[in-house]
Amino acid sequence: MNACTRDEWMTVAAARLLRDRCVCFVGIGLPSAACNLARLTHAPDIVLIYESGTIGTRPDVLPLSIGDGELAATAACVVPLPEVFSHYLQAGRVDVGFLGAAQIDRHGNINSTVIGPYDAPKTRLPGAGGAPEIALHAKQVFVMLKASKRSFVERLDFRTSAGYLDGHGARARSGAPGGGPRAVITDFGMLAPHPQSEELQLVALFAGASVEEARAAVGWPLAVADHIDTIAAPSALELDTLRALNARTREAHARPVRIPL
Amino acid sequence: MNACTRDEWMTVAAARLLRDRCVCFVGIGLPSAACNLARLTHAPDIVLIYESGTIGTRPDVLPLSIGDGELAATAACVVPLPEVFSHYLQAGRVDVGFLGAAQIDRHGNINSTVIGPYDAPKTRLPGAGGAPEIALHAKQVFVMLKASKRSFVERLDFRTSAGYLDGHGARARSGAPGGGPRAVITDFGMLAPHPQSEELQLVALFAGASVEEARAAVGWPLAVADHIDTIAAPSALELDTLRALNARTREAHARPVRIPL
Amino acid sequence: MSAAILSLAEAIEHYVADGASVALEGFTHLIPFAAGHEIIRQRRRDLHLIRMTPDLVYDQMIGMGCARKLTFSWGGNPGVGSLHRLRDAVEHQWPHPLELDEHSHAGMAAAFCAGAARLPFGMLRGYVGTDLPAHNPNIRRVECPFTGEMLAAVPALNPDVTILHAQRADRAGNVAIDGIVGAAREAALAAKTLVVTVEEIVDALPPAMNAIVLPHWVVGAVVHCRGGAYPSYAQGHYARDNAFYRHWDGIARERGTFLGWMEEHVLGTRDHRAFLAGLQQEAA
Amino acid sequence: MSAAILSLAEAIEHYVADGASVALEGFTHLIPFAAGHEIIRQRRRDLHLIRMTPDLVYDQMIGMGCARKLTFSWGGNPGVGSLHRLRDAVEHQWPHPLELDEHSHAGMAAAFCAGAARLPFGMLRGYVGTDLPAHNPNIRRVECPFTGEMLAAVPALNPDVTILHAQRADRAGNVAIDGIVGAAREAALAAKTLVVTVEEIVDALPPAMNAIVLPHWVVGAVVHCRGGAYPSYAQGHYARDNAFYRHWDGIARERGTFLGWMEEHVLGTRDHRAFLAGLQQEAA
Repeated sequence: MNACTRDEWMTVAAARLLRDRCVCFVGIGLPSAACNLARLTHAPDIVLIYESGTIGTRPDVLPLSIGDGELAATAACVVPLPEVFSHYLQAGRVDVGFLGAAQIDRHGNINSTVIGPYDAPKTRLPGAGGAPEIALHAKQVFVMLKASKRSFVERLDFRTSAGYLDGHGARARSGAPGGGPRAVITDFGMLAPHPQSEELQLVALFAGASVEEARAAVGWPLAVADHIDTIAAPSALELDTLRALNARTREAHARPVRIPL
Repeated sequence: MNACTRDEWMTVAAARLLRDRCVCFVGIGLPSAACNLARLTHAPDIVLIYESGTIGTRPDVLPLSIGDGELAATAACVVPLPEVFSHYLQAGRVDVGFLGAAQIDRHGNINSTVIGPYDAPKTRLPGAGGAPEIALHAKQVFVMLKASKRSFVERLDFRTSAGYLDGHGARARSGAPGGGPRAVITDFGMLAPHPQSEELQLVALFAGASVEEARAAVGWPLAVADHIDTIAAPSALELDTLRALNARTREAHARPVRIPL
Repeated sequence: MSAAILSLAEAIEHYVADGASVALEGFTHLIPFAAGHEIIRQRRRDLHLIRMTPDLVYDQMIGMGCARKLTFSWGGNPGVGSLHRLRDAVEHQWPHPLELDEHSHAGMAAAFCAGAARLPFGMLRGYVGTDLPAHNPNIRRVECPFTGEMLAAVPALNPDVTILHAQRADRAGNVAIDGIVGAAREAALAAKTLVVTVEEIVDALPPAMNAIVLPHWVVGAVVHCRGGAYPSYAQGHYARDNAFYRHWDGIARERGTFLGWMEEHVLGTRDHRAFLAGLQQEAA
Repeated sequence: MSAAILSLAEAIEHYVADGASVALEGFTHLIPFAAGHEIIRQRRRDLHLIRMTPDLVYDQMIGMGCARKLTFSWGGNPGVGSLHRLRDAVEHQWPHPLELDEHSHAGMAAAFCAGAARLPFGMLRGYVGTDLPAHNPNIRRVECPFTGEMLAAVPALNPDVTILHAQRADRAGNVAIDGIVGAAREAALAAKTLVVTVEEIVDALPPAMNAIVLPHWVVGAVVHCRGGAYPSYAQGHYARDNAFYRHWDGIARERGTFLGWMEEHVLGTRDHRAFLAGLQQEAA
C-alpha cells in the first residue's frame, strides 16, 4: 500500500459508506470526490444529484463549481433548480446528503454562516446554500470535516443546519423528516450518533490514529463507543482510482480556456 | 358578399376584436376558430396560448381537442400545464381570455358546470376546466355563446366563473385582477357591460338583426346602449379564409388514423 | 433501484389494487388507454380515479363500474360534447354512485404540484367568485403571512399509483416524453408508485440535456405497449384519432351500445394488441 | 410586443436605475458578467442585488459600491473559498454597509417561483432547526388549512429587472437556454422587466418542442454579447474558466489589488469586447 494523505483517506472512507444504486445529493469538494470515487469503484450505478439540477450525472473529471458544464453534459437530465429542491430533495427521494461545514457541535448541528455574531461577524462564511434542507430531508446525512478545536466546537456561533438539535430525540420531535447525520468523517476517523443521546461518539479510527489524537482534535469531551472499528487504509485500487481522478481534474482545471472573443 | 351562417358571422366578429400582437388564451371551438382567423387575416403576430401548454402556436388546421399534436408541433414552446396557469395566466401575462359557456347571466357570470342542483343535476356539464382562472386573470374576457332563453338566463344554476358578480363594482371589490367580460359575442350581435352598473347591454347588431330579435333571445329584460353599432357582414377575405380553414380542418379530422398496431 | 420491465397485465395486477387512488394522466396527449382497458379487464373496483380531464378512458372505466370517486377539473369529450357514462353515473348513479371532488384546472394543477413536492397543500389565486368552494370542502383559503392576502388552497394529490404513457424508455427505465406533457410529470412524481407504458424501449434515449425525463429510480415499472395511447396519440408515433372521439359519442350515449362495445372490444380481447387488431378489422 | 434589440450600454442605461432591485441570475452557468461590468461602468448605486449565489459578478459590483442590499443564499467563490469583497462589506462596511436578506437555496427558489407565479409568498418544508429565521424577518410560517401543519414561508421575489445570459435568441426575441438553468427562468418571469444578453442572434431557434424558451413577448430587450458570461460559461460555446475563478481569490483579497484590477479591466475598457481583449492580451 502506498502512503496516502489524510484527505485521500477521508475520501476513501466516505466513498465506502455509499451503497450502489443509492441516490446522493452531492456537495462540492471532498464529498464530490468521495461520491465519484464510489461510482468509479464499487458503486457504478450510484445516482448523483448536484443542486445545479444535474441528475444522474457521471462526470469524467471533478467539477470545481457545483455547476460545471461537465455535470450537465454527462447527466441523465438537467432540471430547474427549484425542482431539484422540491420534487427530489423535499419529496424524500434523496438517500444520502453530503455536507461540509465550518463548525460542527456534539449533536451534529453545523455552522456554515458566520464566526462571531451574525450582525457583526468576525468571519463571514459563504452561508447556507442547500445545506439546511439537505440536512432536513435526506434519509441520512454524511458530514466531511477536518477536526480541530475551532471546527469541532462546544457551541456553534450560528446553527445553519440541523443535526440532532439538543439530542435525545429533539430532532424527531421537531418534525424533521430525514434521519440526520449518521456519520461524520474526519481526518482521524469517524463519529456517529449514540442511539439514545444522539451525541456524536468516536466509532472508528484510521489504522494508526489513536483515541488521544481524536480527543485532542475535538472541542468537547469526546465520547467513545464501546467498540471502535479500524478503518482500513485505502486499497491500491481505491488510491489509484482517486489519484487518477484528481490528476484528470487538475489537468482539466489548469487547461487554459480560450477567451470567447 | 356571400351569404354566411351566424356561426361564421360570430367568428368573424370575434376575430375583429383581436389586435395584432395581443396574447390570447384560447378555448376550443368557436374561440379557437376566431383566434386563428385573426392570425390568418389582420393579426399575423397574435400570440395564441392553449391550456395544454402550447405557447405561440400557429396551427394549420383547427384542433378538435385543446391538445392536438398540431398545436405542439407549431408552437414556439411547449411548457407543463401548471406553468401555463401559474407563470402565464396567473402572472397577468394574458391579454384576452376566450370562454364559452352553457349559461350566462346579465352580469356576465357564467355556468359550465350543471343544469339543476349540483348534488342532483338535471344535466351534468363538463365543468370548469380553465375557465374560473381565465375569467379571473385575463386582462379582458370575450365570451362566445349562442343566445336563447335557456342560455342567457335570469339566474345561473351554478356560477362556474366570475363575470361582474352582482355588478356595480362587485368584481373589483372581490380582488379579481383581470378586467372581466368586455364583450359577449352571440348570434345576433354583441353585448358589453354598462360602465357603471356592469350589466350587459346590447351594443352592436349584425347587419339585418334587430333589437326585437335580441330581446326575444335573452332571458332577462335586455338593456340597450344609447348607440348600437352595426357589425358589418364578413368580407370576402374573412369568409374565404375562415371557410378554407374550416375545410382544411374537416379534411384533417376525417383523415383515417392508421391503427398503431 | 431501476424500474422493473413488466407486461401490462403484470403491472396492473401488481400495482392497482381495489380501492386504490389511481391517476392515469396525460393531457389529451399520451393518455394511457391500454392501461385503462387492462384495469377494466381485471375488473378492479372502488377506485378513486384522478385526472384533470376524465376523457374517454375514464368514461369507459366509470361505465364499467371501476370507480367510486372522481377527482377532476373538466369532464367532457373534447370538441365533441358530453361524456355520457360520466353523466349517467352523476345524474342516475349508474352503474353506481360516483363521488365527485371537483376543481378547476388551475386548482388541480396546484394540487399535483404540491403532491410532487410533498407539501400538504397547494395554493393559487383562484376560485374567486365561483360556487365550487361551496360544494367542495377541499377548496379552502390560506392567509399570506406577509401581506394578509387570502389565497385559495387545495390539498395535495398523492395517488397510490400514477400511470403514464410515453414515447420511450431505455432499458434502465429512464422515461422520455416529447410534446404536450400537461401535469403528467407532477402527477408522476406525486405518486407513491409510478407505472409507465411506452411505445418503444430503446438502448439509449436521444441525448437532450433539458428534455422531459423521468429518471429510472423514480419509476416503479415500465411496460412496452405499442399504440398504448390510442385513440389518444403519441407525438411522433401516431396522431389523435379525432374520428374515433366523435364516434364514441354514439357508442356511449346508451347503456346497451356502450356495454356491447366494451364487451366486444375490451373484455373480449386478451390484450391491447388484440384490441387494436379488432378495431383495424372493423375498419377494413 | 416583441423584444427590442439593444446594445448592452443602452439596455443598462434604459433598464437599470439607481436604487432598483436587480437579479442577475444563472446558476454557475450563464452568469451575465458583461451586464454586471456595464452596471459598474455606468456607476449605478444603491442597488438591491438579488442572486442565489453572488459569485464573482456580485463580489465585483459590491466592491465597486453598486449595492445597498443583497438577497442571497450562498456567498462563496465556488470550490475556491471566500468572496473577499462581500466579506469586506459585511465585516467592515467597505466600501459601505450592505444589508443582508439571507436564505437557503430552497427558500430562495421558492421565493423566485412565487414571484414568477405572482403569488405573494412561497412555501417549503425548510428552515427547521436553523438560526436563519431569527435573523431574517422574511422567513415566517404558514399553517396548512387542511392538516394544521406549519410550513416555512418566504415573500415572493419580484425584481425590477432580471438580467440573464443565454446561448441564443431569434430576431423576434425568443430566447433559448441549454444546460444548467438554475432558477433563471423563474427569476426571469418574476421580473417586472427582463433583459437577456446572448451569444448569438439567429434567424430561427433550433426546433425543440419542450426546450427552455422564453417567448419574445416576455422579454424586454435582447442584447447580442459574445462571451457575455465569461469567466462563467455558455454550454456549447465556451467552458468555465476555473483558473480565473482561482486567480480571482488573489485579486480580490486586498482592496488595492481589487480596485487596480477593476480600474484597468472594467472601468478602463469601453465594453465587454475590450474587456475580453485585455484579458487575452494579458494571457499572451
